[in-house]
Amino acid sequence: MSNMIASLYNIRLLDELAEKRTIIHNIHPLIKVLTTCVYLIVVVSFNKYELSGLLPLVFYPVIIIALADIPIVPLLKRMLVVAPFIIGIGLFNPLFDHSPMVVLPWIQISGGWISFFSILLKGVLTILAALVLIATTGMTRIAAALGMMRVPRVFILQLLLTYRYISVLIEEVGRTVRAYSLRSRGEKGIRFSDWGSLTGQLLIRTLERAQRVYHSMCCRGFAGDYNVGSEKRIQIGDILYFTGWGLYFVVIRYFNIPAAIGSLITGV
Amino acid sequence: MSHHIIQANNLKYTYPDGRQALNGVTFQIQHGESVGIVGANGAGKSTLLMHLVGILFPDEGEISVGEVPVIKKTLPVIRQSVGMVFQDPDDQLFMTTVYDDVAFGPRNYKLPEGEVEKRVKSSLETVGILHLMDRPPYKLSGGEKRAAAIATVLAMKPDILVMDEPSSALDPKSRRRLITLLKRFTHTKIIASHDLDMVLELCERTIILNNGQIITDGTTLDILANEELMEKCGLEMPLGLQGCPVCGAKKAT
Amino acid sequence: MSHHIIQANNLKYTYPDGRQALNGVTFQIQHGESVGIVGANGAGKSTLLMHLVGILFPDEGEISVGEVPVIKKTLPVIRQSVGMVFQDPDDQLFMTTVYDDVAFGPRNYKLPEGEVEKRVKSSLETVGILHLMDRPPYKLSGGEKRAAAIATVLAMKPDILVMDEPSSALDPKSRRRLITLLKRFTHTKIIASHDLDMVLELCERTIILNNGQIITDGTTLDILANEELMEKCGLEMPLGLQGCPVCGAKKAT
Amino acid sequence: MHMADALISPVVGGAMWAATAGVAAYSVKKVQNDLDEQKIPLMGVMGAFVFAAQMINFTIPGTGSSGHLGGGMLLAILLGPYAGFLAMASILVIQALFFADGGLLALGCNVFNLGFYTCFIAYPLIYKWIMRKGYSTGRIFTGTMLSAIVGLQLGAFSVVLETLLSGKSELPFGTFVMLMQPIHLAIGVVEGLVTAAVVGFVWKARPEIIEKAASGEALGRVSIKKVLAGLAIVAVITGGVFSWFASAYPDGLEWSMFNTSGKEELEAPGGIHQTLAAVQEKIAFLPDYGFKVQEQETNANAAETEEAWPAVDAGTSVSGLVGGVMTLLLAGMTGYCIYMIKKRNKAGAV
Ligand SMILES: Nc1ncnc2c1ncn2[C@@H]1O[C@H](COP(=O)(O)OP(=O)(O)OP(=O)(O)O)[C@@H](O)[C@H]1O
Ligand SMILES: Nc1ncnc2c1ncn2[C@@H]1O[C@H](COP(=O)(O)OP(=O)(O)OP(=O)(O)O)[C@@H](O)[C@H]1O
Ligand SMILES: [Mg+2]
Ligand SMILES: [Mg+2]
Repeated sequence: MSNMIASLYNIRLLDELAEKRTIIHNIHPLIKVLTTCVYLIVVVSFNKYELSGLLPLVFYPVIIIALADIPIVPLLKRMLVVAPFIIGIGLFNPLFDHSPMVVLPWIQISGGWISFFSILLKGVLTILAALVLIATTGMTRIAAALGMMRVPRVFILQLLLTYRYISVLIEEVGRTVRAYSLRSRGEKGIRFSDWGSLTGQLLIRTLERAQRVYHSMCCRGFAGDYNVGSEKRIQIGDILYFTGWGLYFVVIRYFNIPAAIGSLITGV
Repeated sequence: MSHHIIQANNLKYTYPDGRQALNGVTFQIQHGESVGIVGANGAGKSTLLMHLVGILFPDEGEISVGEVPVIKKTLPVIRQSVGMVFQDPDDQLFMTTVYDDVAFGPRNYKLPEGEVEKRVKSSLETVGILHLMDRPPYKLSGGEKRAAAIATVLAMKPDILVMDEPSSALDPKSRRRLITLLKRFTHTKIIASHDLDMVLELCERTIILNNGQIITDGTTLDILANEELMEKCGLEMPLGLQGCPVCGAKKAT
Repeated sequence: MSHHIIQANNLKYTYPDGRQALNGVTFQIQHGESVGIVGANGAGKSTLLMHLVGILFPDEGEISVGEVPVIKKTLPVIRQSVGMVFQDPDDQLFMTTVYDDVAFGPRNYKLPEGEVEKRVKSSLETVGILHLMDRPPYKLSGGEKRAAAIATVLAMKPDILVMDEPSSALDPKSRRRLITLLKRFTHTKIIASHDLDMVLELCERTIILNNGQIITDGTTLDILANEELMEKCGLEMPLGLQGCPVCGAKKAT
Repeated sequence: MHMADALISPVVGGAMWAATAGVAAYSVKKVQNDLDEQKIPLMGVMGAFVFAAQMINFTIPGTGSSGHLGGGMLLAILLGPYAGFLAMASILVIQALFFADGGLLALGCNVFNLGFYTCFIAYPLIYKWIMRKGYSTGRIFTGTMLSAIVGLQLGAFSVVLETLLSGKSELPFGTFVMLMQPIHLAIGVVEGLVTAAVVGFVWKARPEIIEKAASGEALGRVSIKKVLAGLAIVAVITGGVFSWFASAYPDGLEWSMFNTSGKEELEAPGGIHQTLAAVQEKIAFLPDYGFKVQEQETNANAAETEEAWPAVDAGTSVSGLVGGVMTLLLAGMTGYCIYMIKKRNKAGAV
């Protein structure tokens, strides 16, 4: 339960962040979606032993988080929640792969550990990229971008309604749990015997409520397109943003800059 | 659709669980009339109003707005001219900010963004919550939600205004503001309410529903002052009409 | 806990998004008092009431009921003696039938089923919806839901009754019934409402909230008849106090 | 069982994206035909419901790990397979965006794993087959239970395949399968129970929903032959992949974690692997990325050291480390500077 409430809180937090007005927020949603895609592909395309070459990609989320005024703590929290699966799978690498990979004068690191850290870093970067996208764009604008990418309307509608009803549902959960606890003598949680009827009740109630919300949308001229205001055109700045990052990613992909810097410094 | 006569003919509606909520309702409302719909809890007021915008369709009988029958196919036309405020404002607010919520309707009609902004701001101002513009609707107090719900409908500039208990949850000053606003609205308005004093101020005509049927349909003053009739329908004379204990005179007339 | 003095001391509460809803609220309510809480939309009434049953906890200050502080640990005790009716009845109904919903509380206190039935039926009768007993709550009309929500609280026989706009959505007759019922209830009652005529009838004492602060706290008649004060707080004199246009006399005094 | 971006390769991600997009496009076409005002909110609500259900993690007794419901079966039963698949896709999009659960690249994999097997295999072949004589509480229970379990098993197996084909994890096939399948059997049982309960409840409260979902669908009319043919193809492909793995690990299923070492993993120069590598070489715009086979081929002559890439040499390692640390410091400083400048500007503006 608390999990669900927390996720509602999370959704709404990101929603509210997306309402800010910063340089990043003003970039065309389509451009942001595309940039994110390129970024993800570049991150994931790195070989599993390439750790240092991956590092310059950290700049992308860092710069955007700073420019878009996104608080870091909630993002980190989110990351902790998602991390276990990635760590769980990645942790097998050091177990299975003992081949020496990095040989430092004082320590030898096996390929398994390198690939583990590489998975971990990729995890962090991809998670941040997704969160940053939504926190600077918002669901409705992402939907608009999907529309421009010719994703069928039915699917976009489905996406937006699911999104909307998540709030409705979790609100209903919250209300139900609160009402329950007020009249249930301070027991913790919900008695097992009440679970069935509460869940079913919740589903039906949410359904009825969702129907009313949908009707009220239709009453205001809704015909399958969510309109989010001025359909901005893609501007010069947007294109620069995209090409700028795109070039940066490609350069990073082909040249291992940290290694170059490192060898410059250490003189190897 | 210039005349917007609303015509309901022997409407019957039974909810899927077998509850008959409307049982033969017939009326005609002329352009520019303002009609109050009153009746006890569960009388069928909300059910009736939902037929006017095609959220429910009658099992029997028919209803038309400005010669256009309210059926699935005509809904876009109907909903462009009829704006409805729901009984529960939570059903009506679904965007992330109050501004976007109020702008939702005008944007659907593809108005230029400048015009949208003008409409949104003026509607919010009319109901007195311009300062709440950037807040998410689910964080508002009960009365603030109600005001926002009313604004969403005003921004659509409907030809016919249908309201289900618009004054409930509003504080007295906002209620007064709403009444003033509605008085200025010259198109047709249909208001279901338990706030009989408001009905008395706003509507020349009143329809009393009881158990899904029309009991009376006539001049508001005649009806609301009829103590016996009101009593019979689970109602009470509005305070404004109850005699003055000092001089015994009826106040409003 | 025989005396149930309610004591609030400099309560402050800020919603997670930074909205300060209570800004230093202090009052004391004796056993058996009946207090009206009035104020404009968004004044903080609902927020205040939610502190009384421990749905929200103050950021600063403290609140206690009958010497027991309202904190997480004491909630079972507090909620046994304080019954609250929410502003939105949907927040209060969650079982599959109205009967089960009203019976939920008493059953939790392990009352024998015979006693439960007696309580449920009498509560439903008191609010006038005994005939809706077997229906699912989500299929009721707005006013029927409100009545059911009130019944769920009455069935718990609380020592202190806290109600957030109990009369809204009720038809005039049910409202009258509620008023009669509340007049008979001799324990402490705290009622937040925009229905100032009801407050005038029910409460000797009134607290006006504005922007999260108490503006006045005193005898209802004095306060509600103070036109200037009411105006300032976004309110209006109750109709029952507005002068009679015929003889100019104030009605109630 | 959401796949994460970090664990897949662009090729696997891309292929699954394509497969998912194809199924989705087909579903969109089917759904558009019977979209009415009742169904639209229903799709949204059910999506939200399953979303919420996926948020609840429960621990699996005896394993120390936790799982959550998939919900694909529930969607298929209440919405029909096409709308169900779309609903699942939208849920996962939202999770990928808002919770970084799964990921945008892995989205194709996840939608396929959670949506395809339940909606297009378990639902028509098991659930509908059991319901062919009409609905009853008992049949709803059996049908829901069985199909939920099977759907989840297939999905879990699919996760294993995708992970291994991506070549990021060193986990041997056998071990991975032994990890995934039993855990998802446990989850499947819970999932089956929950799905059965919800479907049972909805069937009592609003029977028209379930009946409509099943009847309005063209799927019911598709001849069983076609479905079987489709299934045969799937079986051949799965079998092929499976046997290829199995040959790489003759005793794969008994493999224990600790006596396995990574180098044996993908050494079998299987036909599929080479073809895939070739295909990948053509479509990859990032040439030096590759399957391990490719790496090993290129590296085989470079050095005899196992996995000798980039190069085992203290010098490069040190410089890599130093450079990496510098990069991170620089990134941190950049962020901090932007932040400070913005703050100053804001303060200045006031
Ligand atoms: N969940 C919430 N999150 C943030 N702010 C809130 C929330 N609920 C209420 N508020 C704000 O707190 C203030 C007090 O709200 P509250 O609900 O107590 O008002 P109220 O006096 O009950 O008003 P009403 O008469 O309209 O019911 C309002 O400004 C409101 O916008
Ligand atoms: N969804 C529903 N399913 C079944 N019955 C319903 C449903 N909604 C309302 N009803 C029943 O239909 C009747 C009419 O309800 P309606 O909501 O129209 O009343 P109302 O006049 O608006 O009452 P109120 O003043 O309380 O809002 C009531 O008896 C109610 O119980
Ligand atoms: Mg109603
Ligand atoms: Mg309130």
